[in-house]
Amino acid sequence: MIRIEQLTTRQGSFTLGPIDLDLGESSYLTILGPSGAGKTLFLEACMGLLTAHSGRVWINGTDVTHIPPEQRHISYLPQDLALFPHLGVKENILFGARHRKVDKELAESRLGELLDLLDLHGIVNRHDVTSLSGGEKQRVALARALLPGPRLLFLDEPFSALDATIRRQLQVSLREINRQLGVTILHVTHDQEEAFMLGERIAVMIAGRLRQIGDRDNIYYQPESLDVANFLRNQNIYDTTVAAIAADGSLQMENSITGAPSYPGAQVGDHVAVGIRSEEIVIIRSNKPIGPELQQNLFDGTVKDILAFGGTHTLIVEVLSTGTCVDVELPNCAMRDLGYNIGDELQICLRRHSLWTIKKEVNDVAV
Amino acid sequence: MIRIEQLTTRQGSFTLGPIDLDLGESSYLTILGPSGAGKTLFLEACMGLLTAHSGRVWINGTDVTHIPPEQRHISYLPQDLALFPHLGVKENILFGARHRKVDKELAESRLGELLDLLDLHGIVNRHDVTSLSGGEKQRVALARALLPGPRLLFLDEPFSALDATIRRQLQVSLREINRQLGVTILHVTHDQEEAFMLGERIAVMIAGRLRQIGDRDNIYYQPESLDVANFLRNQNIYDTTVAAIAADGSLQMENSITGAPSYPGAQVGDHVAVGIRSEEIVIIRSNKPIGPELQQNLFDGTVKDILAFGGTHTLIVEVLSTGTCVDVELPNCAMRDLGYNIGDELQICLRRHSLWTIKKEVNDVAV
Amino acid sequence: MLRRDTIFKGAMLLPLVVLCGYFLLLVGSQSAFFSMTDFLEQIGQKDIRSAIALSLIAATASTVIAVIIAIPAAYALARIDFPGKRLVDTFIDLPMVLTPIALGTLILMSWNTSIGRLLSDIGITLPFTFAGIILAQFTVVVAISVRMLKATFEQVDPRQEQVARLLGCSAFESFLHVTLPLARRGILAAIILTWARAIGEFGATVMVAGTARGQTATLPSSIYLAMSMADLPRAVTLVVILIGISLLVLFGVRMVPESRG
Amino acid sequence: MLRRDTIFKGAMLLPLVVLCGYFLLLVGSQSAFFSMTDFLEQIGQKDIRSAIALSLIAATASTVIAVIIAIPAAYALARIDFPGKRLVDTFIDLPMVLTPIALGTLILMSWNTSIGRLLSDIGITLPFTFAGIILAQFTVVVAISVRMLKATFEQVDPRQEQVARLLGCSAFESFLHVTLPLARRGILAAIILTWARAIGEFGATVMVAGTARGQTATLPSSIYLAMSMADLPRAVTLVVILIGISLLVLFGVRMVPESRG
Repeated sequence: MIRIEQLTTRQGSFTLGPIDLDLGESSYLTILGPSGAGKTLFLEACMGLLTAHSGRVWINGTDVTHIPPEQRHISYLPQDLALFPHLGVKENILFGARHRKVDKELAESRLGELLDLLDLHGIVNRHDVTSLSGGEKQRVALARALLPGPRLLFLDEPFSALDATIRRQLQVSLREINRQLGVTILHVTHDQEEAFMLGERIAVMIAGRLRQIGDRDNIYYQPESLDVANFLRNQNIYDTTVAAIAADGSLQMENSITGAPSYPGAQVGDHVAVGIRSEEIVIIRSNKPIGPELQQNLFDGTVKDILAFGGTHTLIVEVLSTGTCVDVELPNCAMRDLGYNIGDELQICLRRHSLWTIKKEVNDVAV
Repeated sequence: MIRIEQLTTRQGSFTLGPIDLDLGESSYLTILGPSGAGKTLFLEACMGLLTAHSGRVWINGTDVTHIPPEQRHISYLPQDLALFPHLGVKENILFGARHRKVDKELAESRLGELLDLLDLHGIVNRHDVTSLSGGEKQRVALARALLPGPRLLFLDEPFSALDATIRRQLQVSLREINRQLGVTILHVTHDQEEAFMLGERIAVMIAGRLRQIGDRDNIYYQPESLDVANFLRNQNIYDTTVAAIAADGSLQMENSITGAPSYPGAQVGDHVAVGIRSEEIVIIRSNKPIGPELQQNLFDGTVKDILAFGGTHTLIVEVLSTGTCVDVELPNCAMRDLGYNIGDELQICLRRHSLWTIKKEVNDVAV
Repeated sequence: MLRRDTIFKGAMLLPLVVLCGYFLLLVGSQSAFFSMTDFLEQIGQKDIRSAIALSLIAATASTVIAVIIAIPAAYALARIDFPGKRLVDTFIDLPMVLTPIALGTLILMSWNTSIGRLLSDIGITLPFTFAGIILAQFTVVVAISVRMLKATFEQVDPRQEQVARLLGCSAFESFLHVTLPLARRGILAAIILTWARAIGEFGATVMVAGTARGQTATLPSSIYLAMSMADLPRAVTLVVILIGISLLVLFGVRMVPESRG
Repeated sequence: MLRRDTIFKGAMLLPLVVLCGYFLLLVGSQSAFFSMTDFLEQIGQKDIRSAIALSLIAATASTVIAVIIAIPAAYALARIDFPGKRLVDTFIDLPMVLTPIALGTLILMSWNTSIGRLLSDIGITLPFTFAGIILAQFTVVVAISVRMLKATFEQVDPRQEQVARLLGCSAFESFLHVTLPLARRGILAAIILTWARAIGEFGATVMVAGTARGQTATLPSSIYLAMSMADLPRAVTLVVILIGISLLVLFGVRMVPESRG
């Protein structure tokens, strides 16, 4: 559908890329990154609103690198929506049909479909788009983008200004649009929940580069670089050194973690970071039998602090042998059952299949 | 420490209040609300930056309603920090000491303490505050606010621009400042995680009013109005009618939910909303014995859709008897064990001690 | 309790009050010399009426020409990147800081170059003609027009134009169907203020076109003539007319209908 | 492939190019009449040198007075709410849309009211004096100064002032230690542009103070005198000086050091 090859561009002192990306028919990719990572710039470069310094963009096999934006047939929903304030709701939605010279009857029938799909019948005759609510504006802008029947839809943080309930409704609509209309979607966001829920694949962009592309589990559980791990709120990251390589290929670390996954070219003595999600850590309850997978990486510790969130608690556990702190996340129901207090002693297990390993480059610094 | 009584103010067409609030010595209150709820306006009215239309503000027993801001001895960290760009780091931090005529030696010793506490030694001699990183600016602004030794600190979305790792560090610092220095903190945020983690008590502000004040569990599990429930992402909210009042005082609903908590003046025939957190719903596994608390509110359903997030999945379960949809949240580890697919049949339990009930006013509309 | 704040506010407001008082004094001072009978008699005179007509026509013509050139020029400065843009952007302000007297002198001098002689040969003469008035006014006001319109175009969100492009508009269509409608309030304000500046123009006009009664004497020139001949009733009449126009302009600009955007 | 875009850009850039060309032609046209020997000879003459000195001193004096009044007035308009603010804000622009000729006339007329007579009695006379020049220039430029400074103060984040208040500053201390330092770049630019407007002022000055050679003839008045006597070498010299000042001002304003904020 769309293929991007070694695309670079610049704005002021910020450099984007080089970026390579390949999106298939009807796929849904979210690009997740902190603000200032260059996400919007990347979309602009793909759409031809910004001149690419180098690299190429193909759409449906055609090289569009030097084609003006209006001939690329990409629909775009910018973060601020950019509804036309001088036009009414219906005129806004039909703007694309008018300028793309879509057949009038076809435009009307598509309009009908979109009014159904996005539940716009109640407001389609409103003249003043500035008086619409946030969710209504969003739906109008989405209808405007979809009316020309695009095969490629670019979304830039489309839901950041909406409250949770309306956001969920629109997210579900987007999934349907992707599946039913077969529209390929490239969706940029800084919201992890949104990126994970909507993207079939997720690309993490940091400082103008795509640092990792993969499915949910890959991005969430197997970060490939420290900045991705940090951005995705991995709280447990430990610097250590490879002490030995086991027969099954897994790594044994100086800090006594064993069974960590290996990486290409792993050698004893490599400086690495080992990490684990705080909700993947198991607290061993002495009165229960433990399975074979919980026989490894057992550490005794004391509860140093307890952070309470809405639906979860995080125990900060200090490991007795090394003095390092481990974040252990518990759902409230587990916390209610176990009832830990600061100072309590417990045993935790860093399950080997939940560990990740990243080889540290010389200039990597753990935050 | 600070007491607010029937405070109201206005800006343009927006009306704030009336608001009542009472904060004790060394307490930590977070005010949680969507953007545009009037959170900043409320802080401004308390600080005297905005004239109160009516109501009074007491600090330490003194009525300060008509006292200018500089004499209220409140320290303030605004969202954009507002560091003074024409002054260096040290001059910024010492600005308050200079204008509050703090004794020079005392100021120097406090400066030393704050440099330690906030890890600012590396940048204290920088001249250009605009070149600092986001986290550094934040720490400098915090040091500037703390240097005059305030007993009351107002924070306005202090961490919204920071990435997760630095945010966590600063959140932990804030807890320490609150506990060690005994500073009373009033912290405004739209971030639920932050509000729950930091606030001893949490006040929910929506549309210029404090809609609920309580501790974590109260706010999270027992919303007192539908707009609070919606804002706090309660996905399962059902409109129904009270069918009967049980002997133990709990309510039985028309939609066959039983054991819901009562409310003052509950009567058969009242229109109510009943809700439950999606992670509080239990999936009954037929091969396991179920305790007495899981004998009530059992519903058979089919999995209509599965939403995958980073660390959790949400099953959308359609209840067979009524056709309503229930969101059921599962941590990934449970999802891995159970392995549900769309179309699967299962039995869910809405545990009675996790339910909440809100009596619907005539003009309440469920979203 | 709020005394220090009140004193500060008062101290800041005082100069504003003094200034307004001074302006009110100025505007009111003509009333000592104003009489309705004189005013009506003056208004009835042919050369005053021709000065009014001349001023209105010339200011309107020079404004139209200035805005037609300024709209694309301002858009280019606001949106298009080109080498030397900073230099051009600075240089285009020249007529705003150079005294109109010098501008008028330069217009006259340029008429003595080969280009001017060429135009004279084909019958277009500037000095002491209606065309001269228009060129003088145009030269003085076009830069102001560009400056105001540039600010207006900068306030139009480029996202709107970009979305229009992606919905099928060419750059020109997007300018026509999105930028201009969104900028219409600012354009209207710019037209009014440009016109006000043109009708009040004196220095360049007097240098290029002179002050021939009934021929090239605009309203400001006529005041100058009246005062130099100590014809107070006429001067008062003209001043009152110009004050009226100015107040209309000032309050008219504020009342340009808010665009929906 | 990008041809339509290129044509559009070209079409929007063309008027800008034409305009720049026209201004360059104007500035260059004096070169046909310019000779270095004439210039140096003219510069050596006493009445030209006194016109230069008079212009510099008067423009500086009127700018200083205007800015001293405009800073608090502009701050009040930017920050303080008071009843009738919209009206005051509109009315204060009057000298910007009323022709200086009319303003000069109004100053003269106001001098004939009881206030003026009172001042005359204690020895302060305006018409045809140095004080008259300053008052005329002040009247024309003070509104521009207020307008520019208001925009400057509006760009200072009120949060900065508020934080200063909460750190112990009174309203005045916060203005002094925070607002003024943060606004210094805009204030400097406003001073320069106000001064440029004052030194080029002709209409009001000529009405109030006349054009007495060596006494009240400023640079613009001297050009007018020179042209009316067809003294081209003198006119060219004066125009070149004013062009030089204008270019210095234009590029000077752009080079005001960026404040750190």
